[in-house]
Amino acid sequence: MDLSFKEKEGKLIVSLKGDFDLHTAPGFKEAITKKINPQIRGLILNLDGIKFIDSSGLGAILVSYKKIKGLGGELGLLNVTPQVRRIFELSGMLKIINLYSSEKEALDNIFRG
Amino acid sequence: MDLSFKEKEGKLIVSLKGDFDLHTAPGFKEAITKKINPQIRGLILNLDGIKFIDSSGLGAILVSYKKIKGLGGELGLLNVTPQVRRIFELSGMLKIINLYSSEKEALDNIFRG
Amino acid sequence: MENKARLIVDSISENIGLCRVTVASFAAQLDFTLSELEELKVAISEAVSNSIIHGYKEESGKIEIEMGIFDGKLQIIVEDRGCGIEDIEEACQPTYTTEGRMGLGLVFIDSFMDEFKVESKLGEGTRLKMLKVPIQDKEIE
Amino acid sequence: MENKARLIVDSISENIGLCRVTVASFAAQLDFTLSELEELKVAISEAVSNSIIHGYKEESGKIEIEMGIFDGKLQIIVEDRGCGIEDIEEACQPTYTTEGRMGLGLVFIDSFMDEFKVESKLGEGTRLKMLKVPIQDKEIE
Ligand SMILES: Nc1ncnc2c1ncn2[C@@H]1O[C@H](COP(=O)(O)OP(=O)(O)O)[C@@H](O)[C@H]1O
Ligand SMILES: Nc1ncnc2c1ncn2[C@@H]1O[C@H](COP(=O)(O)OP(=O)(O)O)[C@@H](O)[C@H]1O
Repeated sequence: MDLSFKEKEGKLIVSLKGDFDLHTAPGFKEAITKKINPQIRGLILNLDGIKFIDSSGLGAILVSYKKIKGLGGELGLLNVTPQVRRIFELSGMLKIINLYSSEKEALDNIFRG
Repeated sequence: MDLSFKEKEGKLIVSLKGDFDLHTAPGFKEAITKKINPQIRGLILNLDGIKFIDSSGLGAILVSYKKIKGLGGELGLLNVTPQVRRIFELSGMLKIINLYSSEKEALDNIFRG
Repeated sequence: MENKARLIVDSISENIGLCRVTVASFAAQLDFTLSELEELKVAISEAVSNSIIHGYKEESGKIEIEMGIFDGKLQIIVEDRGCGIEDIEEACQPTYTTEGRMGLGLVFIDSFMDEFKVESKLGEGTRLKMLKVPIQDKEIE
Repeated sequence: MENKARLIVDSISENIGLCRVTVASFAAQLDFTLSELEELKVAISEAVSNSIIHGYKEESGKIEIEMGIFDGKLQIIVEDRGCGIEDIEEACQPTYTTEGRMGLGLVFIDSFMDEFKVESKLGEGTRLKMLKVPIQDKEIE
């Protein structure tokens, strides 16, 4: 899985590309831990490059959710493909995490405090 | 492998799509045998949909070459990808079979008798 | 048509993708939809991940995947010779996990496959037996 | 990193694509270029086709593919328990064939792999051992 990062309006946008599973989850968790700091109040994961995700990938996203919540921030998911969305639905995580369909929508709605 | 056929100017144009190997070669040979008749003097194989070819695929093309030659006709290959071209080169078949890069070029150059 | 294949891999996370790809390629001989093949991949991914993390606790070991096509049905068996599961019923509960994970692996397998059975013995290993039938063929029946 | 996997398939042409896909997916752990992976696929396809046509003469049998990564090198062994080859040197000659085929299979394997060895015994079977190293790593050496 490839990760790329950019910051906008104090929010960290991470684009993920590849397979998100037990093999790639540790690299994601490590990178997020390094990049997140108390200045960042919004984490936006762009998932349109994710070709595959399973419960290990979901688990890693949940970890990033807890991390940003712990700093008083919010997590949003961007460009979730139907296949990936289904896995999220089954997991119940959509009750706590919002989906957005454009970067602007995500930036406008996440942590406006 | 999927095959589709059309006739133009008395020539049979066959478009191949998929993997061309021991598994798919028999279907190709059978279809060519059915479709070729003494009225057809040119056989044009459009290979741009071929993702993979090995010596069994080459062998099947050689069979179709012999069949059309036996009827006094000619064989031409269309849109050969670099990967497939390399296999043809190694086999020495390019000494007897011509490559074309457009349907028009193939139609204009094959069996103008 | 009947067909069988078997894949045996070292128990390391590098091989999870390999297992998914191999099983999906084998399964493509039946008329599964793309979305069914995706479901199958998730099930395989969960099963193999479980063998790596829980079965072998990230120590070395072998994971065996048996693939079969019988009567138009796909049968997959994923087997490890790891620590085994003490209480299978409990393990299958949603969110039950012994490693601080999601506890959703077996739930996903159960929802994505048509039949699913766990056999396990403490100290001997775990064997997941799964069956999946293309939706097309289900409607004909 | 070391890694090993083994794929055992029924000797039917339906499984040739499966063998290619599995070996290419395993090999992708090394830094092979796309064109090197294509070469590898041709080699596997030829080896497995030979086992089906020549080794087992299209009768039933098992073909075993052993994949290994050692020292950044990919080692592949394709083995059948079919009829075996009488004269290995002759079999490796370009255009030599006993079945009215192209006689290019073993030639392709030899040109696409870095090392290639045939072991065979009449009545016992055939074992092709191949090695391939990513071009990148060759340049460093
Ligand atoms: N192959 C296995 N070997 C040993 N224990 C297992 C195996 N598979 C599952 N388990 C047990 O069942 C529990 C639930 O598994 P699962 O639903 O996949 O959730 P998770 O992997 O998130 O813990 C695991 O936490 C583990 O205790
Ligand atoms: N696995 C095998 N078992 C028995 N004979 C084999 C095997 N592989 C190759 N051979 C013999 O070697 C010959 C040359 O093989 P190859 O170069 O692949 O050409 P082809 O498959 O086109 O005949 C075959 O015709 C066959 O006689």
